[in-house]
Amino acid sequence: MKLRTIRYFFREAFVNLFRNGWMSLASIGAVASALIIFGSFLMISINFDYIAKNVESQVEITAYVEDSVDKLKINQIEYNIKSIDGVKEVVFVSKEQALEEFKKQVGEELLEGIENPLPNSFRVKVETPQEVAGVAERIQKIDGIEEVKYGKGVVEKLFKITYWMRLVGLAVMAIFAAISVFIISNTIKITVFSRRREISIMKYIGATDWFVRWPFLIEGMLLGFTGSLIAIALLATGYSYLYDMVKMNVPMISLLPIEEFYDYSLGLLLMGTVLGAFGSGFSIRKFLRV
Amino acid sequence: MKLRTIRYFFREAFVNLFRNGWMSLASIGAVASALIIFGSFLMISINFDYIAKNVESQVEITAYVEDSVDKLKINQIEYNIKSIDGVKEVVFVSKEQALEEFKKQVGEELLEGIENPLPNSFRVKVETPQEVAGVAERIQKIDGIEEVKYGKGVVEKLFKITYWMRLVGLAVMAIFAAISVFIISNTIKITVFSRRREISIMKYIGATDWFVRWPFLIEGMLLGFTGSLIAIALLATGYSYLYDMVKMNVPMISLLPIEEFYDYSLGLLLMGTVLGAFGSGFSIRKFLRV
Amino acid sequence: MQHIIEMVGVSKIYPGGCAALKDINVKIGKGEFVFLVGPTGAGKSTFLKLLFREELPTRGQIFINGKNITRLKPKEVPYLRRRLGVVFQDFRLLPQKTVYENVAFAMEVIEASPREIRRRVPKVIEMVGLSHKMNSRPHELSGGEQQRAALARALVNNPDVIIADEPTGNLDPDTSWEIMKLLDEINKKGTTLIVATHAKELVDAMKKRVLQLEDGRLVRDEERGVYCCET
Amino acid sequence: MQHIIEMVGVSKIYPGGCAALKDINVKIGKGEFVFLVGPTGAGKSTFLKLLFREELPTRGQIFINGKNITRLKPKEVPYLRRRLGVVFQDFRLLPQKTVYENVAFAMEVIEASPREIRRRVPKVIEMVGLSHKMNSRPHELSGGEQQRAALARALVNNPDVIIADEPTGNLDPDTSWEIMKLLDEINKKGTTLIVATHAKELVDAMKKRVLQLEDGRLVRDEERGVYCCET
Ligand SMILES: Nc1ncnc2c1ncn2[C@@H]1O[C@H](COP(=O)(O)OP(=O)(O)OP(=O)(O)O)[C@@H](O)[C@H]1O
Ligand SMILES: Nc1ncnc2c1ncn2[C@@H]1O[C@H](COP(=O)(O)OP(=O)(O)OP(=O)(O)O)[C@@H](O)[C@H]1O
Ligand SMILES: [Mg+2]
Ligand SMILES: [Mg+2]
Repeated sequence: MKLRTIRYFFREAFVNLFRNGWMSLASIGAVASALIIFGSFLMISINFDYIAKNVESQVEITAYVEDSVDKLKINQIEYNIKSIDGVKEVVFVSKEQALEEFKKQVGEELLEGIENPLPNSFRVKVETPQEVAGVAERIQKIDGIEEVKYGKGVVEKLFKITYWMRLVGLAVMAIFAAISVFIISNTIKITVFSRRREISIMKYIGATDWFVRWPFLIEGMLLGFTGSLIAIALLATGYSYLYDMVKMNVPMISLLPIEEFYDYSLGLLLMGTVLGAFGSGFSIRKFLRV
Repeated sequence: MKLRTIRYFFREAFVNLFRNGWMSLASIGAVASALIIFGSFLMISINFDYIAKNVESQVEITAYVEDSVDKLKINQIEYNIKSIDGVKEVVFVSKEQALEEFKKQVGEELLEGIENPLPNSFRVKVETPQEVAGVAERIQKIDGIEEVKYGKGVVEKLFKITYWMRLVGLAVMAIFAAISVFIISNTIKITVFSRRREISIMKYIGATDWFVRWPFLIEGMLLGFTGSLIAIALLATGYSYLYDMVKMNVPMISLLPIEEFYDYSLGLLLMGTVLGAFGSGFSIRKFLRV
Repeated sequence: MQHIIEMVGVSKIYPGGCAALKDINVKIGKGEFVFLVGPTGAGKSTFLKLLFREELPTRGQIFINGKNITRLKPKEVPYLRRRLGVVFQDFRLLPQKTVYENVAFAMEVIEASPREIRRRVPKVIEMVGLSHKMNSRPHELSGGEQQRAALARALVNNPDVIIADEPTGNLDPDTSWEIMKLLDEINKKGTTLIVATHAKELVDAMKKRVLQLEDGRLVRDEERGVYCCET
Repeated sequence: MQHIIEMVGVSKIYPGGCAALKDINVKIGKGEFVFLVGPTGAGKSTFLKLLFREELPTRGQIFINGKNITRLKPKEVPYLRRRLGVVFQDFRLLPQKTVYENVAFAMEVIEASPREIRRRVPKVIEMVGLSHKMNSRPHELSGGEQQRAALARALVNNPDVIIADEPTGNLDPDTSWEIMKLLDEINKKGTTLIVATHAKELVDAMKKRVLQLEDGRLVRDEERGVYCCET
């Protein structure tokens, strides 16, 4: 293929983009809408994951120390816990601290003058929340540990919920990815269809399949690219607006900061462009058979 | 208009539906996808609301009774609380019951042999969760009530969250309704565009605008109707699948049963049909000006 | 003689500047048979397009049956067109419909009864000699067959005026003659006919009124005229 | 004389059952000028469509330059078409492109250099007398102008064979004559010409080989023939 032919392809693609006026706009609109839909679900799904991680990371193990154990032994136990694989953080909570916290929880006056019944304890955070049961078991075996609690049952439930959140998020995202692909390729197919006569004429003049196809491919790419850019711009604006609103009004929920989406936008851009190009490239096929 | 003309319109609409083969399929597909998207958001938004209501309905007021108050007075207090506007349910919790529950929460052994420091109390549920502050205030004023607690601060936060859940749900739904409308009308516009020559020929033969438009309108209606039916079928299948899965695997989350969506499906069906009809009816306009 | 068509100082300048018609003044009586001749690009099709309001004149007035059609409201245009039967130079058959359906469509537009349609359509298709292609779609027809289908559609409603733009351009001389004879018969029954054509021999033989356009101007208007090679 | 086109036992039955060509055997030599005549629907366009592979024959073989084109792979078809210049009965101009761009497109297809395109295209458009409409789109042209634009596109690449399907159907006699003279000149330079036409006078005057089709059969093959009114 000659360089001038490539130049011709690009010129042709651009010229057609403008000559087809609102048809091009309609395609760009379709790409943009489809990607806004997919992008929204992507964002929701990623935020689901983020919130799930947040919740999971709050899971911790409480290891109660036997009353008989002295200061030195406690240091030793702390060291032992720390050296368990997967332990991220160990905090010692003395009898006194525990009472203070308990008083705050229950109400000071109720416990006034009662002898402190609470033991010393460690609060242990693990690296991967799913390992909590294993780590708890190993802590249990350490000499001087009376009892280990990690919300057995509740933690499993929590993991089940977060697991399902993630699974449903992914499944829904996959479905909507498919729908988006369908909407984009569908629209492009119809626009190519409405130019089938043109395509057949080109073939009758002696154009090869690829000579007809390339400008369409490039045109599709440009449509897809423009549509994706619009989608990304709208998504970014919408999300940062939502983010600020949520941050101001519902400070207890923390959404993923927008910066985390930069890589994903590149993915969306690529998706739109590739779909535009291939949508055109494939739809044209059956009209080339003349 | 004569009856036979109406018959002609319907015949013409059906014939065109089939003659345009995959173009019709493409339109149906677009309507279906758009409504699946909108329908999903509708379902999510309604479930948000449902879950929010669920959570809100768990808000309750605890009213602690002065230690000095006797059995008779307690009955009187209960009666007084019940007669407050907006109170839905009042449950008496005796000192002993309270201790039992507390023991369960904290761990039996820790509280062994301690004199019960907890007072008698009432648990009060309100009709409209948002009224909880007002009701609490009025309970406070009743003679013999020592203190009223309803998670002040936490409840407000909760309402803020549920308020935002609802608002975001609605906003997102509105946005996606708009996108769905755009996708449907966009696709139909393109298909009408690809038949612009036909439309102009009919006009040159002496057809009135409405004579040309009616078959398109009916065809659009049929397309929209079929597309909506497909969307509703897929949504129903998908949702009941999700519902069963969640019910089995994550029993603590309860989704709205599918029966609740019957009315909404009718809405979707109407939306698809009307959009199909009007999409065709409007898009045709500019091609009629010959 | 009553004038069914009257053009007064009509000019047509297309967007882009092409002056297709320049100050045309012409009267055509009821029941006349008029040939419109002239070299390619002279403005014949434009002349005809003005009559059925495909185009509006840039200047001047056009009267059909005494009514100024340049002032028609969009709503009134279909009713004008129904009184004219038009054979378009590019046929304009509906691509999705068969020959029968294309012709029937013109009757459906005027809300004719199904019985009337079933009776009349095959007769007209027979008249143009296309009975064997009744159920073919336009793209399955030869050029001449498409042209005759377009003619059948123009005839089917017995219009007051038939406007034909090169109705024999894709026909062999024999078939052209038959079509011309058919048009002549129709004309004899009282229909006004305006036929743009390049078929020199037919014009010469028919001895009808000839309007000659040249570069947008009406240069000749002759009763019982000929195609005329030199002007 | 070398045969550039040869048909052996060619029949074409369209889906639907219409037998458009029946057992055609014909040889056309390099540099010949052949008229294809016959009544409407006789199969002229079908004959031509077989040559540039718009249609495939139901039976029989077609050789162009000794190569059997019924056996071509889809990939080879464009290269066959590039050696033929075709004027289609329905013009087939690209609706979005101007006359200049339509003609230039045929050169872009064969990857001609931009300089060559800029040199050649205006010259060919001039040859068919359309210089003043170079920048008009097809829908802004009269029927005859579209036809000449289609002719210019067929000529522009100096093809071995020019196939023209009624190239004067929308032209007045004078312009038709000029176009025929132009084709004759091109033929004199060695290009083979196959022209389907209804223009009796032109055929009679040109005294070229005439192939007459009737109802799908080749009924006459005459050197220096005439259109012939009766068969
Ligand atoms: N839509 C248009 N826009 C611009 N110019 C036009 C348009 N239609 C026609 N013309 C120009 O107006 C002139 C007259 O065109 P018209 O179609 O009336 O010619 P004609 O006499 O019918 O020719 P032919 O015999 O070739 O059909 C031509 O030069 C043509 O290029
Ligand atoms: N695609 C098709 N499908 C079915 N039948 C067809 C098709 N194309 C042509 N025919 C039929 O084949 C016959 C020959 O058609 P063709 O176009 O070859 O005629 P022609 O000689 O070119 O006529 P004209 O002078 O009117 O152009 C006609 O009867 C036509 O109806
Ligand atoms: Mg014309
Ligand atoms: Mg033909």
